[in-house]
Amino acid sequence: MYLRQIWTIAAKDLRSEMRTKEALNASVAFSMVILILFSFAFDQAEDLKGLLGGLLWLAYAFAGALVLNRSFARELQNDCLDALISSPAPPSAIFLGKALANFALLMAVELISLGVFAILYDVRLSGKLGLLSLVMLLATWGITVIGTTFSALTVNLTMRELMLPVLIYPFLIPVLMSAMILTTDLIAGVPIATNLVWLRVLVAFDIAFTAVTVLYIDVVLVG
Amino acid sequence: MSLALEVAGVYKFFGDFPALRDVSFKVAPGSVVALLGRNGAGKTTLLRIMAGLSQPSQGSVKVNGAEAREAGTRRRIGVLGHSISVYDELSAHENLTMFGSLYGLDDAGKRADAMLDRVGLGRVRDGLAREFSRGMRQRLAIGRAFLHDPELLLLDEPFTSLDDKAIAVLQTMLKEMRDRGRTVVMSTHQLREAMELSTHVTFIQRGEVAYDGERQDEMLKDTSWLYRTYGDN
Amino acid sequence: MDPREFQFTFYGLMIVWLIITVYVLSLALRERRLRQELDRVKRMLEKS
Amino acid sequence: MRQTILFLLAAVFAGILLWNGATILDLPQQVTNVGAYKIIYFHVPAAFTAFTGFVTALVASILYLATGKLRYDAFAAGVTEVALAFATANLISGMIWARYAWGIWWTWDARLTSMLVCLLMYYGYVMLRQAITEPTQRARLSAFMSILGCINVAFVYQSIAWYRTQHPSPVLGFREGGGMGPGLETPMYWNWLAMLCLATILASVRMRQGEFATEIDSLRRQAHSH
Repeated sequence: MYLRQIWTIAAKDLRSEMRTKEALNASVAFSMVILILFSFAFDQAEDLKGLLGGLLWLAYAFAGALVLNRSFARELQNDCLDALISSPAPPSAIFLGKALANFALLMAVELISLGVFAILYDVRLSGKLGLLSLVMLLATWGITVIGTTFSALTVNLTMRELMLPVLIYPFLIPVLMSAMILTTDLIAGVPIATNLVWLRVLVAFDIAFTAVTVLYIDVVLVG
Repeated sequence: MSLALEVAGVYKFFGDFPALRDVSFKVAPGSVVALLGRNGAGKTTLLRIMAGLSQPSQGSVKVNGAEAREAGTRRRIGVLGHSISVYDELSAHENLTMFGSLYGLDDAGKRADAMLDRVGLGRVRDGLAREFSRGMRQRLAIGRAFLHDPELLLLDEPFTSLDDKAIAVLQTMLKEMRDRGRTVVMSTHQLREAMELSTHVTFIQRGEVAYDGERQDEMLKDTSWLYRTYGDN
Repeated sequence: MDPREFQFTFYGLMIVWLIITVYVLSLALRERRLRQELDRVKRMLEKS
Repeated sequence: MRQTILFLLAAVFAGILLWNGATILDLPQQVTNVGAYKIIYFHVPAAFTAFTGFVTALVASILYLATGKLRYDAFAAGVTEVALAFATANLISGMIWARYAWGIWWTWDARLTSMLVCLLMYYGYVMLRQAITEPTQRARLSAFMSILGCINVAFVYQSIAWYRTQHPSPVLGFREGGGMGPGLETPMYWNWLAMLCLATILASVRMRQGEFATEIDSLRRQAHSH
């Protein structure tokens, strides 16, 4: 029952996003622009290799905010959030459903950007895709949990679009830092064994914030 | 016999301001209660608490003897608020199926089809809600609220913005609910429509219950009688 | 103590108290604004 | 009663500061190879006070969510804001010392960076509070954010510590590899106590203002409900 409710909400969000593709298009376009702009910023840099992971994750983090901003804002039209909360679905199921949809959308944006990134910056990904996708899955879930939580937190504010980035980026520092280090080293061919600690940070971050949010999301959604 | 709805000593504070003060009343199954009061009296706040959208600061709301925020209770409640609460990007059928499966209906698709026929949207079941006229969207919202055959229906100002056809649909469905012994609580300004349907009246003034009881004949004849008799200005 | 060291120590200590003073001033300002606001709302209540 | 306590605290604060200030002045000019070390008698206690504040705010936030009493919310808000002021004082005094000792204003070290992240995060908390007008909703949402914030501080601190650290090793003796020398630590604790007194006074003033604002809000609601 609980799983079905989560899935229903996730499917609903994905379906309405696929109808308009508003957030998706904007997000992909934005991450392209960032990737291109970076190439000018680092034009003279001798050692671009050490910057690649950071560059990729900055593009993801900035482009991701566009998707996350839409998440709960989507429910504002016609006050749909009220209908969801008054339904038997517990607030945590609503949250997880929306998080799942955001996760799928973010992953889609990231995969597209990754392809473009590999071409523009001449990065050879073959043989590294397995570990890289593990890093991407873990870090993206972290971004998703924080982003969806704050999307719910700011949904009733008039300055929603401005507040979300200000609130989420300080929270994303541990995730982005770990993901940047792991990605840079993966691209440079450093064995993962030297960086296990960062994988552990990602896992711990995901678990801690998912748990706290699922426990306390009632406080946010039910007034 | 268990009560359809029992509101006991409910307070709701916004900061220090009591929007509801010691609101208590009981509703027997099969009643249609008109929740009356001026703007800002606390009708919407009370309905939101009954619908489980908001927690009371003190006191409790019980539906069939169970707390309003329990999932099992919310399955028995249908809510129709100010706004239509349907998704513009989804089709009429998808909207209803989606809510049906949130309510745990196994035959959500079939029920959605039947409901669309009842509200007169069977022909456009695959049209997106955003392409509908205002009246059609309102009927879709009515269908959403009635879809899971609720035992208790909560309506917030249902007649205010509806068009004629939607009012007709809503009235038929409300009468049918009443005849089947289901319970309805609706807040409204439109006294006449509400009075014709209702069996009981709860009048709220500045967050307190000023009158709670059966509908009296005077209320039907003269709509401002209630305000004059029980209101303080 | 060489003068540069003295200078930096002095700046370091000053800045701590300067920031706290600024905060205290902002508290005082807010206090005044709140009182004005309270007066205004009370007058509004009396009128109605 | 409340005023008496506040005046007493103020007296204690001033007393400790004067007496302790004299002690610090008397300390030898050079104890280690780093100069201008006396800044840390204010730099470190400011950080301690800030962290005490953030932890107190966490406790108050949890208490608010458990009891629903708005006093806890006003307390959490007041303490957080005062802690922000002390955190700023800590950062800037640290920067001045770094300029003297290392010749740079800023370095990406664990403690500095965590403090900066704290500052940004709790600044977001204050912004969030300003953006919400309904006091009960504001209390719920900001309590939730305060809890998330504390968890995040732990993550940020630990990750950056693993990444790189340039900070002088902890100056307090109870931590391994730390310790400044006999008789040099005590004044720091006294200053911490003085700052805690000051912070309590400020937080209590701020808390009263918060309750005041809530009262204004409810009066306004009352005015509109008629």
